[in-house]
Amino acid sequence: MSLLSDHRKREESVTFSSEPAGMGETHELLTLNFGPHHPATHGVLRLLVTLEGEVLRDVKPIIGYVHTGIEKTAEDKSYWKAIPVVERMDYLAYYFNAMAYCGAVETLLGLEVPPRAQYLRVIHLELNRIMSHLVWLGTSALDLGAMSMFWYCFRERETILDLFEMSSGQRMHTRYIQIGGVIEDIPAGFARKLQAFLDEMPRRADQYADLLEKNEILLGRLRDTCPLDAETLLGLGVTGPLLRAAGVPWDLRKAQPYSSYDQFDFKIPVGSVGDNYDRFRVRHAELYESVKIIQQALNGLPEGPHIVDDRKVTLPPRHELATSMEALIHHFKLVTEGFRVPEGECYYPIEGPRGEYGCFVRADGSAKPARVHMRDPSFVNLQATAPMVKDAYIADFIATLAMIDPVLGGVDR
Amino acid sequence: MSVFADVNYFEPWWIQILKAILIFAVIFGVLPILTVYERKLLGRFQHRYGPNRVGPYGLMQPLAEIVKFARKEAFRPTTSVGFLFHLAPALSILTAVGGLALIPWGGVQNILGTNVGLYGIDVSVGPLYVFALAGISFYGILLGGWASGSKYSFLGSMRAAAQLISYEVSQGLSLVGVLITAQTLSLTGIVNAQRGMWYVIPQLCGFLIFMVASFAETNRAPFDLVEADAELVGGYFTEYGGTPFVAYLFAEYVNMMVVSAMATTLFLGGWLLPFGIHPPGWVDPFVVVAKMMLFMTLFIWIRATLPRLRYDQLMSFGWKVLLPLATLNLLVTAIIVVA
Amino acid sequence: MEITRESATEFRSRQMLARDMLRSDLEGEAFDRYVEQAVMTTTLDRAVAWAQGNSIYPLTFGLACCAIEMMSIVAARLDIARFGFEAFRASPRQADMIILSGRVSMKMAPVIRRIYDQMLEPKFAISMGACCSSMGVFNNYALVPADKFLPIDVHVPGCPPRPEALAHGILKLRDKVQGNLREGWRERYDAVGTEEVLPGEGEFDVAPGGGTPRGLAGA
Amino acid sequence: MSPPVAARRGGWPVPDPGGLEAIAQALREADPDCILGTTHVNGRAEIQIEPSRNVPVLEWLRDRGYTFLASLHGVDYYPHEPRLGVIYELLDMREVDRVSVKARVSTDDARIASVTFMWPGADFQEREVYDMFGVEFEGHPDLRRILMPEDYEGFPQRRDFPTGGEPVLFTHNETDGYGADR
Repeated sequence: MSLLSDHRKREESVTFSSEPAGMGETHELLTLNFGPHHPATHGVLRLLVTLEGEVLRDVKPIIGYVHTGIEKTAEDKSYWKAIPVVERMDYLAYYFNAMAYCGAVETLLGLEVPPRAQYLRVIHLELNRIMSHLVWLGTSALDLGAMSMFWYCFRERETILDLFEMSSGQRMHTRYIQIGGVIEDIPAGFARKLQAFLDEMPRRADQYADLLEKNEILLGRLRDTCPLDAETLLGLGVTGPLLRAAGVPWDLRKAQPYSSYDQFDFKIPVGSVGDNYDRFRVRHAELYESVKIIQQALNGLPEGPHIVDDRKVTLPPRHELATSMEALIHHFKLVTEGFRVPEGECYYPIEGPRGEYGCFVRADGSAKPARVHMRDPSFVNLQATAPMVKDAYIADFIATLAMIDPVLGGVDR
Repeated sequence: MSVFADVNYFEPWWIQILKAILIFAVIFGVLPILTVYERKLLGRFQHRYGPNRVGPYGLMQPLAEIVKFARKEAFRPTTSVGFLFHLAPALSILTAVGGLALIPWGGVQNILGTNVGLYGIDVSVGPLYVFALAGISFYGILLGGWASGSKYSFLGSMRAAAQLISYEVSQGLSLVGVLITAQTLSLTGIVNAQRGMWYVIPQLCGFLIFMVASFAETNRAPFDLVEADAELVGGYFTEYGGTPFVAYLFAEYVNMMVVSAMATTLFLGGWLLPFGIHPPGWVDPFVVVAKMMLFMTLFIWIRATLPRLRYDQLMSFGWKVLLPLATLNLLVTAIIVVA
Repeated sequence: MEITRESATEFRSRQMLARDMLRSDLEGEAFDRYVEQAVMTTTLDRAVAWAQGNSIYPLTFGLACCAIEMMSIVAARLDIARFGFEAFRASPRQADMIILSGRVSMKMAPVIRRIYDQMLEPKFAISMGACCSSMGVFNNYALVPADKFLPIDVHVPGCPPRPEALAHGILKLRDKVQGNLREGWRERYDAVGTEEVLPGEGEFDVAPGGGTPRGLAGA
Repeated sequence: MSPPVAARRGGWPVPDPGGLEAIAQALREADPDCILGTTHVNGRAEIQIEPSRNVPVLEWLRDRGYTFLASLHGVDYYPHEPRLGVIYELLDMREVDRVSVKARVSTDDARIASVTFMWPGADFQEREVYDMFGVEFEGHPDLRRILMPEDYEGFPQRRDFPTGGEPVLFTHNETDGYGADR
């Protein structure tokens, strides 16, 4: 009882910094709870909002409603069994989660990933980026009231999920990226289907632009709403499209290329003002760039193994199990105990659809990671909500939240 | 001065009652089909089928929903304001239904030797009557939002108050042009005045203003701020479930029908057909319904396409664009008619 | 999920009543009551059940990964609107069904319970995915299984379940609401009416795969 | 065992061992006690610092160009002492250069100065470290639990905290324990 009331007391004691000018006796601020169950919070985000009429004076994000303890669970699994767990953090960017984690472990092991695996990773990462942006586009258009966009975006998303299913057997949380490479080479027919998608996607993206960007209402709602300058964003640790919309061309794919991103020719879309319209445009332009990257990766897909040929780390091919005793021993050892990773720490950052996904892995020499931490961009970017939406209308606040595109699974982990 | 328009025939009282019942029954038979129509059409806009499993072509879908809602638990939030909470949806639906009485479905017909007007009543102040009802129906929304005792409902009803008042002015002004040209306030009179030319041509500006304002008046996209899903959960009916919720939904659809009928009557020549085609009298209601469906489809099309306006955009559009335009339209029409 | 059956005595009394009716032994008030019970109410109830089952409005409520797949069931490929479950309502007052799509944390559980309490009867709950059915891979300090705080009607397995699986779950719920629940394996193996009796203490000596557990032997 | 950095494809630049030493040396000159050591392994340049001096060190590094705090997270080094570690991943966006700063505190006196005044983005991350490891950040504007419920007790991501969880209900254990009396 005392504990609970204490907690309630503290919750009530949350103060709001802003005191609107000229407040007389007749003025009253309205405190509103957005969420955890609210259609526009993209999950279970809770926002304590102070309103003066339609204008929003202060907002406090309260998070943790889908805290799953994934980092703790990952400490309980051996290195390669932690991949599916880690993938479930940011559930719209599962390839990125797996890539950051595998990259960190590979760095600790000193593995060199074969070029074909790197290219396959790039193909899937970029497909995942398109998929994530499509979900973002659909849901934020829904938040803005343009309901049909949702169906159009999910139509293309299903095509991508079909490709994922083809290469890995799952729609979501595919566990395709492995430590040392990818689990399987792409099946026959994958390239053809992918090519069909790549031919289709830019046309579809054009259609989205026709529907949304030529619409006066939408332009009026996005232009010059809730801008935030680059300096504040950098101080808040914001990365990804939000930062690029403010004019900072910071993209880890260019800045510190990983997984052979340096071999592809692509551009980084950059905004100028940093308002909602720029955020929208940057993400929309990224759809085209990702298609370009996939096209190049598909055309230049090198021959070779799809996973590192190190029996201590990767499972031996299935056919070897019947003939080779050694392979059987390795298989048994890997499946039961897993491989050991020499002591050390690593922070492996990559550029995801929402910003910098950085996986910190600490190895203590055993077969299980001693600490897995994901620096999730949604978590950090969410802090920019309050400075962005201060003194905006409720509708702009919803639009901004959609443009920030937080994935609550990534925020709470 | 008589309230009723000058009619040159006498209707027995039982025909009045019969007509009332008939209009009521037909409209409430058509309404559910309209919801299915909206859902199926929306589905087609969105690359899917829409309801097609419950009954033939999904036509039983609304029946299932009505029965379901009717059987829902009766309920009132503890913070709500007693009887107002129950009164509000009733007010909403009653005023909406009241508007139906005005719709002229056809001219005066000779049925079995009696002269019968194919409309509920023909008032000499037709448009005013409709506006009066629309004004009252807004209380249904305001009271409902306020009496719910929920902040989201409250915000929704506040928006409704501002929105409905500001767009009703433009809507009213856009009609005056028509009234001046027709020089009558009787709706049948206005239709008959359009025998030469439908008012949509001389009063195009007025027509457009009327349509935009009608979208706002009926709280349909892109003016659905009042019930904006993404912002206010459900707006003024957030706390309503079961039958009162259905009442609100039906009120919205009936309002859509009334507005479509008004647009048909005032601008599209009611039951008249172009090119001098004069079908027999019993076709008239079908012509009106066909023209109304045109507007309904427009309502749905707009809903599938356009994003929602923001509150301040809505206000500035209403006061800074629509109202001056409507006034200008009125002045120009007045000058032309007088000159 | 528990399947409720009427008790044997109740069934027997109804059987006797029906026999009396056929022999035209029932007269007067008893006959009226019988007709009311047997014909009127059942027909009405069935009509209402049909209506309730065919228009289940889900609540717009997403928790985690499964929420994305939940959104996919309204999408073009698996258009759940065909069956009339299209209208996702954001307000719990207007929704009939809550889909727990994802992992339920300890912080979220009271909130979900409150949302469920705000829904109006009759209401249903679907637990989607492994996390909220059994906590799946994340069996740790942060999560609660949904069964602990909500009466769940249908569990949909998967991590996350395919949209098809969820649609199947919703259709199962529809069947359940309408009273014509297909009983899965019982029907398949012609074992309708049997009960699964759990082995008591010391009854594990029957090997799980080796023979029929004692409870099922009477089927 | 540690691989040569150059062999890693797609690595990112960090100060080379010499550069790292130079940074450490410069820091030592500014404040003799602040640096406990440096590590340069696996392509990771790490400076271990005295936890009480974290603010001056980070300020110095920020002025040197490491202006972006990419990540702030906690680690539990159980059973080694001092057990808890707070790691700042700093990034120089112009030179594209990463350096990690690690401050280790013991569980008995788990407190360290907050850096929210330098990087407002550290707000949530410090709260997370407090929530999960129990490190108190002095000077943090609003140090409360962030992910766990506010009335939760314990710091779940410490290594000695049990993973916890519910016994999963199967048919064979339905009759005993939780759920038996349902």
